[in-house]
Parts: sequence; structure tokens; C-alpha cells
Amino acid sequence: MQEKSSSIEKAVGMIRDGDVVALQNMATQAAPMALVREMIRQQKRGIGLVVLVGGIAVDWLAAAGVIDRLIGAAVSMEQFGLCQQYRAAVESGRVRVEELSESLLNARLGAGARQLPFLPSRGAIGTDLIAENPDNLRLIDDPFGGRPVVACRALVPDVALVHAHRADRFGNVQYEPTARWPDLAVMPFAARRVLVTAEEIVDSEVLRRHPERTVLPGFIVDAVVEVPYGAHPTSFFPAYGYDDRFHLAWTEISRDAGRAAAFVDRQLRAPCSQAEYLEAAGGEPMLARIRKPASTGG
Amino acid sequence: MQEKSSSIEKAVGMIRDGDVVALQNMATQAAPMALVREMIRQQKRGIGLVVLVGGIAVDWLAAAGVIDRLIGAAVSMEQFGLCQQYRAAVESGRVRVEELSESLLNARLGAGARQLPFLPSRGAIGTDLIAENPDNLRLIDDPFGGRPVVACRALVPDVALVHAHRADRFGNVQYEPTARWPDLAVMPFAARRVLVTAEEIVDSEVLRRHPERTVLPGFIVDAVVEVPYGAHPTSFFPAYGYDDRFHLAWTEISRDAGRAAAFVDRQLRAPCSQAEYLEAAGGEPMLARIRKPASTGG
Amino acid sequence: MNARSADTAADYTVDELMVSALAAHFEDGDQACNGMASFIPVAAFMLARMTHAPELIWIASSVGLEPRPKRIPASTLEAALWRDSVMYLEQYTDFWNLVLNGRWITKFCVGAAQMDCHGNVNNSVIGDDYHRPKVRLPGTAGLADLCSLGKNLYYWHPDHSRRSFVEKVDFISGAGYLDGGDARDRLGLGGGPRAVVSNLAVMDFHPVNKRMRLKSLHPGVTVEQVRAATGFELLMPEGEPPETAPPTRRQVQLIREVIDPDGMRKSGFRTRGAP
Amino acid sequence: MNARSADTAADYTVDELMVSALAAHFEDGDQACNGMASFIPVAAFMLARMTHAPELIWIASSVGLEPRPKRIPASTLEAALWRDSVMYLEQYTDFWNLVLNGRWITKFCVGAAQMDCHGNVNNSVIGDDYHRPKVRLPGTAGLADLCSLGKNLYYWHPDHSRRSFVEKVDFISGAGYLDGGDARDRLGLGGGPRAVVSNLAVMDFHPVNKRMRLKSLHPGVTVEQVRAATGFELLMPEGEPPETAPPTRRQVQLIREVIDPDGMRKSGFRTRGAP
Repeated sequence: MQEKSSSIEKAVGMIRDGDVVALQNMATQAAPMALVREMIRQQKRGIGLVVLVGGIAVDWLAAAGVIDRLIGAAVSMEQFGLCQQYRAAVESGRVRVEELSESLLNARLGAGARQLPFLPSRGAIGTDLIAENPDNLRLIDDPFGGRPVVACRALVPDVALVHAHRADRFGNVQYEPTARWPDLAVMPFAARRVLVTAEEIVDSEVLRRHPERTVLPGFIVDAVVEVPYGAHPTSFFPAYGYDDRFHLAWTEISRDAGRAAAFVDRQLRAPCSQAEYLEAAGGEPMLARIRKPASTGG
Repeated sequence: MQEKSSSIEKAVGMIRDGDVVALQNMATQAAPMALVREMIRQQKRGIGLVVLVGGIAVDWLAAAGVIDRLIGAAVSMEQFGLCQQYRAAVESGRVRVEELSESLLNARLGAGARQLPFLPSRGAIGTDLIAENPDNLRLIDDPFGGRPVVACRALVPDVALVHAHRADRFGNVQYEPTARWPDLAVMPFAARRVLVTAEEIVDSEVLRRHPERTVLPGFIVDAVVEVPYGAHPTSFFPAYGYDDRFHLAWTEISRDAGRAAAFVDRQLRAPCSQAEYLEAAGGEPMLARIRKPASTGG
Repeated sequence: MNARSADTAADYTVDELMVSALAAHFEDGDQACNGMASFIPVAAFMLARMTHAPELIWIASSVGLEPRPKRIPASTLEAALWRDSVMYLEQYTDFWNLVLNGRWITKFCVGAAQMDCHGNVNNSVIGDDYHRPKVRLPGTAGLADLCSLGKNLYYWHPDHSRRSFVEKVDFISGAGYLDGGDARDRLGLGGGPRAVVSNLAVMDFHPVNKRMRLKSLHPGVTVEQVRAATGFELLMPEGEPPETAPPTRRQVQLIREVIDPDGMRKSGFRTRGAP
Repeated sequence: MNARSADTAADYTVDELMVSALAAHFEDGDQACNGMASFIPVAAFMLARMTHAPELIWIASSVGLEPRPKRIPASTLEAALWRDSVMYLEQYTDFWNLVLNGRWITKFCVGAAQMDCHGNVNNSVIGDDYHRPKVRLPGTAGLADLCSLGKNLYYWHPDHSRRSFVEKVDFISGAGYLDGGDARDRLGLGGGPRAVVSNLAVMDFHPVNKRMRLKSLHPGVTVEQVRAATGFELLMPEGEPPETAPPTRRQVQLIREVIDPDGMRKSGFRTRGAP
């Protein structure tokens, strides 16, 4: 098997300005935040973000001026409210949104994964989403005389960003039994390149104990990096819950562009390592808090 | 949760003559053979069988005159050769075959599961399978100007037959970590009714220990029956391997219609219970043989 | 008609009234699932399962089948909610097989920022220019799908006002009855919005013209109050509008002591007082 | 050209020659997978991984990634073959995502009952009447897909005869070059049959007219023998047909002692002697 282990700098270095980047994320859950921060550190520009339900990652990328378009079904930090910096960027026209329902986004990515020109759905018929998006959504007839369907044009992201529980150095990626959102299942198979962070890099022998938990074969993965707490401040069950205080602090700060910019510099750009970032985010006391069973559903 | 536990007689009683029945089976693996035998005992007629890669089950159903059509990608007992009774039935015109490639069958069932009129594939383009089957396969243009695709018409079986490792009495069905063929993933979701046999019926608390291994939610299952060695003579990893001697005996017998009919009466119809059937098939010495790690990949 | 009875709770808050009103729509054998920020729907499902509908099937966060959460946690999209599940539904294939199939999960309890007189909903943008909106809302998520897949939709709204109940939504991110009448049928869409439970009243839709109609007034609320808070002409029922059945003592006790002792259900409500 | 060299095996059988000839087509970085009754392909993959292509990725039975089977078992679609895998690929979604995508698993080593002069294959029916065939064959399984998804196909055949190598197949259950020339390109199909390794010779296809062409003769086999066993006019290479490189001592030793001590590879062959 080919060596795929890399550094976070090298991995994110594979992303070019203008790329379409698919991001694993479900509101306050499971976002590869270390990769997101490294995109900000490397000052990527003109990125098109693909996300099912984006959270704080989208707000940070918008605040840092990394993204200029978004393809997704929703952006929300759930109980922490709307993403204010993302909102401001969209309302000012700096970020253009292609809004899709979940079934339409799944269909576009599914077609990309299977190199089909399109996949059909019956969702969203009658909404303005379809009229608004003729380049990628078309109501077509059933050749067998049944009901019409929405043809959803194949979407092939340049890069997919994934965070997982463990991987070996050959890029075989394992996920613990917990919620498996659609993005994990389809984005890596649809994208041209796949960058993975994992809570731990282990020997392949460890993966062989539970081959049914391996979700990505190494040969479709381009880089794998060990990043403990790589999803902070989002949750990564069963390892840890989301960091509510960090989210709350951001919701406060993000109302003001200047304070948001300062936060991005201080908390996201300045730290030179995951350890430095976690220390600045509250260190061990914070980590102990998010590891509590109450936070992880234990 | 609603009670779904049933007897094999009641469960198979839900199948009506003429029904389209989807059968879990991959050559010598994982067929719900106790349900197949009960269909033979109840002398079902005019059944249309849907199978990905059918094995000895198809041969038995053909020998017993249960099926008059088959929708599938292949019928073979692998190293035990072609299914002779099935062959004779097709060559004499008693069974009509709709042959599909695996991707086309998956697409037809997938459309059925999602109540979509069709799903597309790029497989089998250029073959005679498409020209031979205009009712269910059509080459259509991509509305976005890309390559044409094969539209595969939705297939909704009346019944899906599944064998699993364990289930609770509410029809929640669990599968051990091993190969998961496409039929398990799609047939139960596409079919109007789902009949399940399981190696063991357990308390729901047992399922809650591994919720990620539950593959069918009870609310889509109509009947569940405990049948130890319910896949014999096919294999059911990791519990047991296929019964090679039983397969070999059948390949010999099945060359002669009269001997095949006698076998069906003696070995399949006569036994009044799974215990009687297993006893007639070799009893504990046979079971000990198929449980050997060499047979199960251990 | 007066819905009060001997076991009507002596004191209850509007969120508790809405929970009991929504719970009444979910029955044994139904499958229910919830998304994010859905404290009221989750409380309604849990209440229904503890009272009149023990056989209501619940898929917590659309992930965990038949879970046993200790109480409603700070998020309805979290592991604490799908604790002790019988099954984790894989989302991309299994869950969407069920949602896209009109036979399963036929009732959804959902919210929307903006709703119009024909039950069309908007979670996308406020303003005329889609690409330079006045307000960028979170987005439709799965709502646009549910609205077109033959599901029955039960809407809840904690703040009944002219901003949220408008003549016509700025953007249809979920199809209601479109222009009303048979517009929805003409697109071959089954199901549709069935009821709207707000902090003031319960609404349904006229069987023929499909305009929103007052069904019942929450105790203490007047027709004038509802009219004043609604941005379009709300149809009135035949005769005197009935009163929404208030929760029973037992329901209120279950909500406060067992289901949601942390009061998560109150988030999103302006007033926390009784109606 | 004479492919013999110092380390050519002193004795080897035709199945061992075919295994080494097929193994030569699989390289580091390729992904290979096998289906049922595929002893020769499995032996070829295992041999390649033990010799020139240690980085050849193998998905045993299309299920188990990077397995460690003890030896070739009695079935190539069994748990014993995918023993100790790093990953079990879920079939309906994950495995077919990879197969339907032209970027992955680009080479397949497959068999077919009948093949014609343009590399079209038939595993469906022998005879003119599809619904009353002379012989009902197993069916196309996944072959019809592989042949149209841009994959490179390497065919093996243990019994080179006029029954199996025909001018035109009775039924196209896997697309080769169709009527030859650019017929395949016109349908937008990439890939296609690259080589055919039989018990007599190795064939490829003419770059322009896409007819099957002799590439090399197995040691001891004559052009006349191959012509006599082929049901159509086989194109000849420029000049004297070269000899198929025989297996090396080490290759034969690995096949016999490590990969397939039970000789499963010999099933399906008429003759078991050396060519």
C-alpha cells in the first residue's frame, strides 16, 4: 500500500485558489476544523465550499475571506444561531449561494461519485430552488411515462475534507459506530482529491480487527494527518462533544466584523500547531469538559 | 414497537401465487433457504423471482415448478456449476428470463426503494440486454448535454426474503460484520412486504449493544422467524460455510428430472421442521463440518 | 366547544400547550423523526409516546431508532438524544431510502421562518434579490424535500406575527399549496401542510381553496389578536372558533419533570408566561 | 524473440503459464478485484503481489481490501479469501461507486463462455431464440457493466476452441469493439478488451480495425493449432509470432507451494500436462 501520511501544511497545500472544496460537517458536528484553519492560515482565496449543513467552519471561512461561493442545503450553528459573518458576506454579495435541498445535493454528489451525468430526485418539486438553478437542476419526463423527476447535474468537487476516528499511514480510514451523515458516504467518492485528518494514526493491524468500520479505502485518499481533537470546536462522537463556550464566544464576537477579524488572527491564524490552538482554546480543562459523557451521549 | 414474530408457515403464507419475490442470495452464500423450502412446501405457483446471483435456491424453485420468470444478473452455483433444473426450465420455455447486469438490477431496485420512476446507469451500453428489454431499459439523453445513460425502470417486488444473524421480535434485524451484498441493502427497502428469518431471535437489549449492526428497522419488516442454520446449504459467514457435500449431491441428482423431483419431495417437502430437514441433510456431523473455521474464513 | 375538563392543568405555559397540541397529531404506528433545533417537536414525540401513542416510532435526530434519552439535551441533533438506540440509520442510503419513499415517515413536525396564506414556506432569503438578500436565512436543508415527497407537515411557530405569516413568501423553499386550489395536485405532489400550531392558535387549510384557516384559539387569545398578528386574511371556521384543548395535569407534569426538566422547549419563545 | 532465460522453469503446466502471462498485465498502483470461479485471476493477482507488483491493490471477492488468505480456497467468493482484510467494502453503495467511476479499478481479469473476432462476449444464451435458448448460460452478472465503464479487460480462457472463439457471438452480454473500427468510440465507451490469454496463445486487438490478433504463441504451440481452434480468421502479427514468456522457476514455486498448493487453478482445464 502507498504511503499517504502527510503534514497538515502539505495536505492543505494541495488545495488551489478557486477550487471547489467539499466539507464534512453537520451543524455543530464532525467538521475537519484543523484543515479549515490551515486553509485560513494559507490564505486560500476564491474557494467554492460544498457543505450539507455547515456550521462555525463556514462562518470562519467567510470571515477570513477564503470562500466566494457556497453550494449547500443549510448553514447554521443550531442552538448558537445563524452564522453572522457568513450572513454578512452573502447579504453584501461577497459570497454567492447555490442552495439545494439535501436530496438534491446528495443526488448531485452521487452522480459525481458514479460519473453519471445526473441522478434524479422527486424532492423540492414546486420550490423556487429549481427555477433559480437551471444550470444544475431540470425537471425531466420519465421515459416510461411515470411522474417527472428533477435531474440533478453531477457535482465533482476538486477536494473533499474529512475527519475520522483513526486511519493507517496508507490512508485507510476508520469511523467509529455513531451517526454517519450523507457527506461522509459520498463526498470522498465524488471528489478528485481526498484530504483526511484522524484522531489517531494506527498500524494497519488495528484496522484489520474491525474491517467493517473502515469507510474509505487508502487508494482514494491523497493525504492523511494525525490531529487529536481535529474537529474542535465541533463534536466528534463518541470521542468528544462540541465546545459550547467556544461557540458562544464566537456568536458574540461574530456580530462585529472587526472583532471577528481579530479573533481569526489571534485564535485561528497565530497558533502554529494543534497543541497551541487547543491551549489558546482552553487547554486541558476545556478538553476534559468536552470529553464528559454528558457531552458525548454516553 | 409492534410484534412481528411469526411462524415460517404464516410468514410464507403472505406470499400469493403470481407475486414477484426478491431473494437474498450470492451464488453459494446467504440465501434464506428455509423460506425457499416453505414456498415449495406450500406449492406456490407463478412466482417471479428477483435475484442478483442466484444459486441452489433457484434450481430448487425451478425443479418444484414454483417460478415461471426470473429477473436477475446470473444464476450459478460457482464451483458446483450451472443450475441444471433451472437451465432445463428456461430452455424449454417454462421460465422466462429478464437478464440484467448488476448495475442495472441495482438501479431498478434502487428506484423502487426511492419511489423514483427510474435510476440511470452507464453500465451495459452496447449490449443486447438493452435492446432485448425496452419495457424496462431505455437509452436517454442527458438534459445537461453530457453522455446518454440507461434509464432503469423502478422495480417494486411484492415480497423480499431475507436471512440475518439476529433479530428481535419487533423485526429489527441485525447482520454481523461480513460481506454485505447489494441485495441486502436494497431489496427490503424496495419490496412491499419483507419476510425475515434469523439465526436467533434476541431481546432488543442485545441489539442496542451494537446499533450500527442493525440493517433493517422493524417498521419495514412484516414477519420475523427464528431459524437456526436457516441458510443451509448456502454459507452464512461468520456462522457457517456452505455444505459442499449437499451441493455436490444435488449437482449429481439434478441432471435427472425424476431424481430431482424425488429429492424435492424427500429432502425439501417431507421434513416438517428445520430440525427434521437438518437431520435428513446430515445432522450434527454435517453442522460440525460447516462450522469449521476453514469453512468460515476464520 | 370547551376543551377544559377536570384534569386540565391548573397552570401551564404556551410552549407546553403547543407541545400537547402537536403531540395529538402523532399516533401509534406513525414514524416520526426530528432535525436540529427541534425542542418542541421532540417534546411532542416524547409526550405522545408516554401517553396516547406508546407505539409511535421515533428516529431521534433522524439517526437513532427507538432511543432512550435521559431528557432533552441542549441540542436535538446530538448523541445524547439518540442514546441507547436499537439502530443507527446510515444516512446517505438507508435513511433517504425511507424519506424518499412515500410509505414511510409520513408525518413531519417542522418550523419555518416565513409562511404564506397557502402554506408555502421560506427558510432561504428575505428580500427580492436572491443573490443580495436583506436577510440570508439558514437554508431549506431537508424541508424542500419533505414538502414534495407526499409527507404530511405539521408546522410549529413560537412567534405568530406579520413578519412570519405573510401573504406571499419571498422565496418558496418548501412547497405548500402553491397558488392554492389544485395547484399542488397538478404537480403530482401528495401530502402537504396539515396544521400550523403557533403561540396564539391552531390553523389548518380550507379543503377547496387551500387557504390557511383558523381552527382553534389558545385559551385567552381572541380572534382579533390572531388577525392582528397575521399578514394575510385568515379564513374563519363555521361559527364560534373553538378553544385549543389545554394540556392535562399529567401532560404538564411529564413535560416539566421527565421530558424536559431543563426547559429547552422554551428557547425561541419571546414570552414565557401563560397565554 | 525467444523469452526463455536462465531462470525459466524446467517444468510448468499451461495453467501456470497463463497465470504468469496474466500477472504481467497488473502493476503497482493498479486496483484489482475478482468475482466467483476466478482461480486463474486470483492466482495471477497473488503472484504479481509476491513478485513484480507488491503495490498491486487487491479487493478479494470485491469485498475484502488487502486480504491475507492462507491459500486459494475452494471458492473465490468466500470468507476464506477475504481473511484479515483492512476493509469490507459495502457493495450497494461503496463498491459500485468505485466500479461505476472510471478512475478506480481500471483493469479486470475475466472469463466468458463465448467471444467473437471483435472481443464481444457472451455469458447469456447459446442459440438464436433468447427465450428458448439451446443453452442457458449463467448470465452476464457484472460483466456487461465492466465492458461499458471504461475498464481495461483481460480475458482468460482455459479451452481455446471453435465453440468458444466464434465469428459472431449469439448474444452480446458484454460489449467488446462491437462491429469493430470506431463502433465502440461512437457510443462513448472508453476502455475495452486489451488481451486474451488462452491455453494456446496470447491475443490482442488490431489498433484500427479492432479484430483479434495473435500476439504470442505458448511454447510448443503452432500457428496452425491456434488457427484450427479459432472460429474466425485470426489476424497475424508482423513477422514470426513471438513465444509467450514462460514462467520462471520462482513463479512456478510460488504458485505451487504458496499461492495454490491445492491446485484449484487447474479446474476448468481439459489437459493438465505441459503444452
